[in-house]
Amino acid sequence: MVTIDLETEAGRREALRRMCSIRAFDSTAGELFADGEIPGFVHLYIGEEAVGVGACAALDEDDYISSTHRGHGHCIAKGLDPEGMMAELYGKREGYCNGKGGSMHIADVDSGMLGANGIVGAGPPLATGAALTAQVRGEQRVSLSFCGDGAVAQGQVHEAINLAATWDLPAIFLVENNQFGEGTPVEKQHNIENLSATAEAYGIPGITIDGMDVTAVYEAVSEARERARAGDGPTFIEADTYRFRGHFEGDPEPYRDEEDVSAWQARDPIETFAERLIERGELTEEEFEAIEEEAEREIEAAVENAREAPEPTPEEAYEDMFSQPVPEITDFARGDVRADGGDR
Amino acid sequence: MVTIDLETEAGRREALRRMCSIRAFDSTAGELFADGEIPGFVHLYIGEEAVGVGACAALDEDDYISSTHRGHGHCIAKGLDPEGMMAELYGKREGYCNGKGGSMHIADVDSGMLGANGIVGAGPPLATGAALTAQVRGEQRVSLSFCGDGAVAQGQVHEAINLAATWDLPAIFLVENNQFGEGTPVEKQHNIENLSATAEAYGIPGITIDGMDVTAVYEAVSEARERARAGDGPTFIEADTYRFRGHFEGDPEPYRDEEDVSAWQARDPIETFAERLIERGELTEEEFEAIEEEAEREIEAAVENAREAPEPTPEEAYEDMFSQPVPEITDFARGDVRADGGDR
Amino acid sequence: MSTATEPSEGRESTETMTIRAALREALREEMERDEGVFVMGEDVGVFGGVFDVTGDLVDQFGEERVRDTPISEAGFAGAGVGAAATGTRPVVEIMFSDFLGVCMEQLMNQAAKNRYMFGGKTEMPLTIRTTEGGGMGAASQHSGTVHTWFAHFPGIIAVAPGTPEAAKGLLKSAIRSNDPVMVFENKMIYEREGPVPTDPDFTIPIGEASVEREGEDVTVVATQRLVGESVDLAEDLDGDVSVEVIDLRSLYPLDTDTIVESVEKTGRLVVADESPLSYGTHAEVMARVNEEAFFSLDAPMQRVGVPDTHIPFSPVLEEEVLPGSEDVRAAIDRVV
Amino acid sequence: MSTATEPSEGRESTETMTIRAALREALREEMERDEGVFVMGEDVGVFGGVFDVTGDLVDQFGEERVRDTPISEAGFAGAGVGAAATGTRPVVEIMFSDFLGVCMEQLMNQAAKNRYMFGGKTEMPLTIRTTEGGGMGAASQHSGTVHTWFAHFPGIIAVAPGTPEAAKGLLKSAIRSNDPVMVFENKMIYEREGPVPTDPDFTIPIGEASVEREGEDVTVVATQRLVGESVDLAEDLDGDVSVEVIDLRSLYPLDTDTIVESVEKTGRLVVADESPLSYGTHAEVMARVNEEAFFSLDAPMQRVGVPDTHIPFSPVLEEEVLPGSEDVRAAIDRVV
Ligand SMILES: Cc1ncc(C[n+]2csc(CCOP(=O)(O)OP(=O)(O)O)c2C)c(N)n1
Ligand SMILES: Cc1ncc(C[n+]2csc(CCOP(=O)(O)OP(=O)(O)O)c2C)c(N)n1
Ligand SMILES: [Mg+2]
Ligand SMILES: [Mg+2]
Repeated sequence: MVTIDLETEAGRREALRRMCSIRAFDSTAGELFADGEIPGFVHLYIGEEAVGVGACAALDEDDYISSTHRGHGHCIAKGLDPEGMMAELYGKREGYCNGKGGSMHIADVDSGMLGANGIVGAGPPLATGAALTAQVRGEQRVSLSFCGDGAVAQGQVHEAINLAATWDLPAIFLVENNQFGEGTPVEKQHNIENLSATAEAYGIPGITIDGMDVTAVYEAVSEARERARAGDGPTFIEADTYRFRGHFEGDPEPYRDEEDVSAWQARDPIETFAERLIERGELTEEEFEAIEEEAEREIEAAVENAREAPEPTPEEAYEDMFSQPVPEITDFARGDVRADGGDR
Repeated sequence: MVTIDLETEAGRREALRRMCSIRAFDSTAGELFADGEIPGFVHLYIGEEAVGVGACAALDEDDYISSTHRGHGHCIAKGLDPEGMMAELYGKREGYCNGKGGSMHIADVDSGMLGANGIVGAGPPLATGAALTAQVRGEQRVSLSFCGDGAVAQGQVHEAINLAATWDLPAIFLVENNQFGEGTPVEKQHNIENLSATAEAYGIPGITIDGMDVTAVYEAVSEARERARAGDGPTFIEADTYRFRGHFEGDPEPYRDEEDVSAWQARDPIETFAERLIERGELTEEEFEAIEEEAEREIEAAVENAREAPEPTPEEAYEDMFSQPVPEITDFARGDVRADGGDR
Repeated sequence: MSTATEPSEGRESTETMTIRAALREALREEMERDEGVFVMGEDVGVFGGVFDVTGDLVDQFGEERVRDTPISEAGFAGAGVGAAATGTRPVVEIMFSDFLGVCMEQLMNQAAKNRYMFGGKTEMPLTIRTTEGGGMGAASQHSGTVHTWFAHFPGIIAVAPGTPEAAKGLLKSAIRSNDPVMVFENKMIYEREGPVPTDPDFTIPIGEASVEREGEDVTVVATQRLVGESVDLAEDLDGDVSVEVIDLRSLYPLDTDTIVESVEKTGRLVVADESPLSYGTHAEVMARVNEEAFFSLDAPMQRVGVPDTHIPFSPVLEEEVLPGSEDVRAAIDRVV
Repeated sequence: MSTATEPSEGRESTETMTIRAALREALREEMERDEGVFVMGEDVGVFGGVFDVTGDLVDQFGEERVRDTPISEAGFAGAGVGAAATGTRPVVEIMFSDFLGVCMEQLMNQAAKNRYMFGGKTEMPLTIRTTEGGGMGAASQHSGTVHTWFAHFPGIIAVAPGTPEAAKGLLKSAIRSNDPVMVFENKMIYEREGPVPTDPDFTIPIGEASVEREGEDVTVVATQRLVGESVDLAEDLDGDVSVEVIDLRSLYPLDTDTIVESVEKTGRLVVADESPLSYGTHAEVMARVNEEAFFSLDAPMQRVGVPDTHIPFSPVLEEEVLPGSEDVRAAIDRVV
C-alpha cells in the first residue's frame, strides 16, 4: 500500500500539500537562520520537493528511507511532523532528537526514517542494511536511499549498490541530481552524461527521470518498489532537479549564474504541478492558494511552538550515549570529577 | 617505448622467459613456504603470468604500476630482481624492503613499482596519484593498477576510477579476474557477467580480454597506454584468468572442484604461448625447456643467496619509520626506557 | 555498566576449550537463542573464516545467517548498522583490524553516533569482531593493534578478552547488548585453552576487569595475549616478587575500581598491552590511577607495548618490537 | 626532530594576522617556492574552501594546483599518497576531521606505513589539513576532535597549532617534510589574531612545544583553541596563581622535555585539549610526566576535555560538553 496514491485526485492534492509544506518549512528555516534564530548549518530542499514527495508517496509507511544533509524534505515527505522537526532545528528537547541532532540529523526510525546524515554517501549502506533486515526477517518492506549527485562519487555508495544487487535486496537508490555538490558542478565530479549509467556496473535497471515532476518520480519509484518486493533486486533512479538556494544558507554562490537559477526556477515543481491540476480541473487557483497558506500557517505554528519549547537542561548532554549507564559518563554527569589522587 | 616489444621475435621470447621466471619463483616460494622456510602469508600468481607480463611489457620502464597481495608476478614483470624479492621473502636485510615488508609489500618505486599491497583495493588510488603526478608535472608517464575481481567491490577502487576518468588522467585499471576473491566466487561478489561493465559508470572504455593470452593482454594495454598518453583518460580492462593454487599457500580450497581447476590448467598461459611460438617456428621444444631450466636456476640461485644473506639486526626494527629522527623511537632503539620518574 | 542480561552465575560446570571454540560456541548459542542474530563477513561461510572462528556455523544456520560478503567493509559494516537499527543483531567480522580503516566512517559516524544524535531513540545492537596483533610474520598491514582508537571514540563499547572464559562471556554480552560493541581478538591466542562455563546463560558483564592472579608487590594490568604471558611470568617470579595480574577485558568502559583497588594494595603498576606505546591504551590506565590512586603510588607507572613502530615482517625484527614476557619482567624490575 | 629545513630565526619582522591568513600565506609561499606543491580537496578552488582558508589561491596558481575534487576522500587522499610517493608534495584538505573515517585506510595503511614497509625507500611528503572542534552548532558529525588517533598511530606526524605563528610555521614545515604530516586546525579560532614572522623562510620545527606564558605554580599544557583560553585565563589569575601555559603544537612527536622541565618547576599539571577524555591526548602527556617527572609532582595531574560524549547540536548542550576556560580554572583549583 502506498502512502499517497497519485492515481487518485485526493492523492495528488495531498502530494501538492506536502510539497507546499516542505516549501514553507524550508523558506521559513532559511529566514530563521538568516535572523540567527537557528544555529549550525541549514541545507534547504527548495526546488527539489517533487523528488522527496514523489518517492515517499510511492512507499508504504512501513518502508524505510535513508536521507542526507538536505533532509527536511525527505522527513516531511515520509510523514514526519513539522512541529517536532522545527523544535529540533531550534535545539529544543521536544525535537525529534531531543535537540541533540539539529537539522542534519533528524531521524525517526519508527516512521521508517533512518536519519538525515551529515556524511555524504553514508545513507545508502544504512538503507541497504534495512533492506537486509527485511530479507533476513522475511518482511515485505523496501528501503530507499536518497543521495546527491555528489555522493555518487563516494565509494560506500557503490559498495552498497553492489551488495544490494548481488543479494537481490529490496532496495532503491534514488539520486537527486541537483547539478552541484556544494560549489562543484556535476560535470566536474563525474565523467558521464547521466548518472543512471552507474546502474550498468551493477547489472540493475537504471533510469533518469524528471525530478521536477512529482508524478514521474512517483511512477519510477512505484515500479522500482514492485521490482524490489518481487525479489528482483534494486533499481537505480536519477532524478534531475535543482536546488534553488545556495548549498547552505549563507552560501555566496560564486559557482553559478543567476540565469541558470532562473531557468530552473521556471520549472518550479510546485507551480508546475499545481498548474497541471488546475488545467485538469482538479484544483482551482484559490484552492492552491489556500493550500499554500495552510502550509505556511502550519509552519508558523511549528515555529511558535519551537520558540516557546523549553531548552534542554545541560545535564541532558550526558544522556543517550548508551543503552545502559556507563560509569565514565555517569561521573561526568554528576559533575563528579575528583581526580584527587585517592587517600594519602 | 615499451619494455618488451611483443611484435618482435626477441620480445616474444623475452615475455616467455619472464613468465617462466614468475612460474619458477612462485613454485619455489610455495615449496619453501610449505617447508616452513618462509614466514607469513604467500599468495601465488601461478596461472596468471600472462596478465602481469603482457601488461608490463606494454609499459615503458618509466611508467608506474601498483600491485596487490598477489604481487610477485607483477614485480618480475616490471623488471624487479628475483634475488632481492626472494631475500625479502626470507625477511633478510638485502631484500627489497630490508626484510620489513615480506611477500605482501615488495616495492621499488624507482623501478615504477609502487608496491604490493595487503589491502584489497588500495592500489588503484595510489596509481591514480602517480598518474596525477604525471599530469601536474607534465610528464609523459602512465600508471597502471592491477587489482583482483574481488577488489572491484571496494569503494576506493571506484573512487579512483572516477577521479581518473573525470580528470583524464593517464591511468589504466587492469582487473585480474581469477574467478575468486579468497573462497568466494565472482558471482557471489558481483551481479554482472563481465566486470568490464564497470567502465560504463565512468564513461571510459571497458573491455574483457583473455587473460591467459599474453598477446591479448599486451595489445589491450598498449592501446590503453596510447589513449592515456594522448590525454584521453583511463581504460578499464578485465583479464579473465585463474589461479592454479589456493588463495594462499595452505588454503584447503573447500570452495572449488578439482575439475574446474584442471579445465583452466589446460589453458596454461605459459604452455599455450610456448606452443604457439613453436608452431610458428620461433622456438623449439628444447629451447623452451632451456628457458624453463634457466628460470629455475635463476630462482635457485636467488634462494641460495637469500638463505645465506644476513638477518637484519634487531635494532633495525627502529629504522625507516620517518625521514628524520623522532625522539620517541630513538629512545626505544637505544633501549633507553627509564621511566624512573626523574629526580626525587 | 551491565549488559542486557544480568551476569549469570552458572559457573558450576565448566569445559576446557580454546578461545576459538569459545567464540564459536558463543556465536552458536546466541544464534540459537535469537533468530535476529546473524553473522556476516568475508568468507565466514563455507570457508569458515580465515581464523576458523565461524567454522561450521553455516551448516547449522544456512547462508543467509552466516553470510559471505563481497570485499566491501564499508558497505557491509554500514549494512550492519542499518540492519541493527531496524531490528536484527548483526555480528560483523572484519578479518583483520588493519582493515577497520576501510569502514571507519560507518563505525565512527554512524554506529557510534546514531543513538546520541537521534536523542536516544535508536538501538544499535551491532557487534563487530576483528583480529589484532603481531606474531605470525604477517607484516604491517595484517598485524596491527588499533583498539585504542575505539576505546577512545565515544559511543563505542570495546572489549578485548585474554582467556577463553572472557572470550565467550564477552562475545555473548556483546551480541545481547543494544550498543555497538567491538570485540578485539588477538590472533595469536586462538589456541589458548582454559575452562569455560557450559551454561548457555553464562555471560560476563561488560565493564568488569578480572583479577586473574592475586599478588602483593606490583599490579600488572594486561590485555589479550599479554594476560597469559603475564600470568605465566607471575608464576615464574613467585617467591621473588608477588605479582597481581588483572585482565582488563573491557577497554571501554574501563573498570577503574578494580585497578585502583589493586594499586592501593601494591603501590606499583605495569600496564602491558600490544598497542603502540604513544597515546596507547596504557596511558589511559595510568591516567585513571593517577587520578584516583596517585597517593598510593610508590613508583612511576610503567608501560609495555609496541615501541611506536609498525610490525615488521622479518621474524627477527617482529620479535624485537612485539612486547612479551621479558618486557613485562623488565618493567617490573624497574619498580620493585 | 627537525624538519627538512632547519628552523629559521628570521623573526625580526612580524605582521599581525589571523590563523586563517597565516595558513593561506603558508600555502602561498610554499607553492611559490616549490612547483611540486599542490592543493586538493572539496571546493578548495573557486569556492575558496568552506572555511575560506584556500581563499583566492586558485586565481594565482590555477585549477591544476588548487584542485577541486569529487566527494571521494578515500580516492583523493589515496591519490595524494600515490602522488607524494612519485615526486610531488600534495596538500590534501579534508573538510571536517569527522570525514577522516572515510579515508582512514589510505592514511593508516598506506601513508603511514609505506616508508617502513618498504624499508625506508619511499618518501611520503604528504600534508593533510583538516578542521576539528565544536562550538558552531554543527552537531556530532561536524564537530569532532580526533587527533589522538593520529598522534597514536605510528608513522604519522601530527600537529595542532594554537596561534597564527604556529599555524604558519607548522604548516610550512609540514609541507617541506618528507613524512606524512596531519595538520589539525580548530575551526573556532580561524579569526584569532597574533604576530607572525614575515620572512618566507620562517618555519617552526615539528616536535617543539612553546611556552606561551611563564608561571611558577601550575603548568597548563593546552592545544588549539584552549591555548588562547588558557593564556587569557592565566592573565586573569595573575597575582592569585602563577600559571605557565604551554602550547603543545606537535602531538607527535611530543616535546616531553619542555613539559617535564615546566612540571619540575611547578609540580602541578593540567592538560587541556578538546579530545574526548578517555584515552585522549591528555593521557599521553600525563603518562610522559609520570615517567620522567613523577617525583616532581605535588598533586595528581588533571585533565580537561570533552566528557566522553559526542558534540550535541543544541547550544545549551554543546556549551555543557565543550571544555573551556572555566573547566581549566576548575582543574587548576583542584591542585593549587
Ligand atoms: C564524506 C563527506 N565529505 C564532504 C562533506 C561536505 N559536504 C556536505 S554536502 C556536500 C555536497 C554534497 O553534494 P550532493 O551529494 O550532490 O548533495 P546536495 O548537497 O547537492 O544535495 C559536501 C561536499 C560531507 N558532509 N561528507
Ligand atoms: C580491505 C581488505 N579486505 C579483506 C582482505 C582479505 N583478503 C586478502 S586477499 C582477498 C581476496 C581478494 O580477491 P581478489 O581481489 O579477487 O584478488 P585475488 O586474491 O583473487 O588475486 C581478501 C578478501 C584484505 N586484504 N583487505
Ligand atoms: Mg547535488
Ligand atoms: Mg580474484
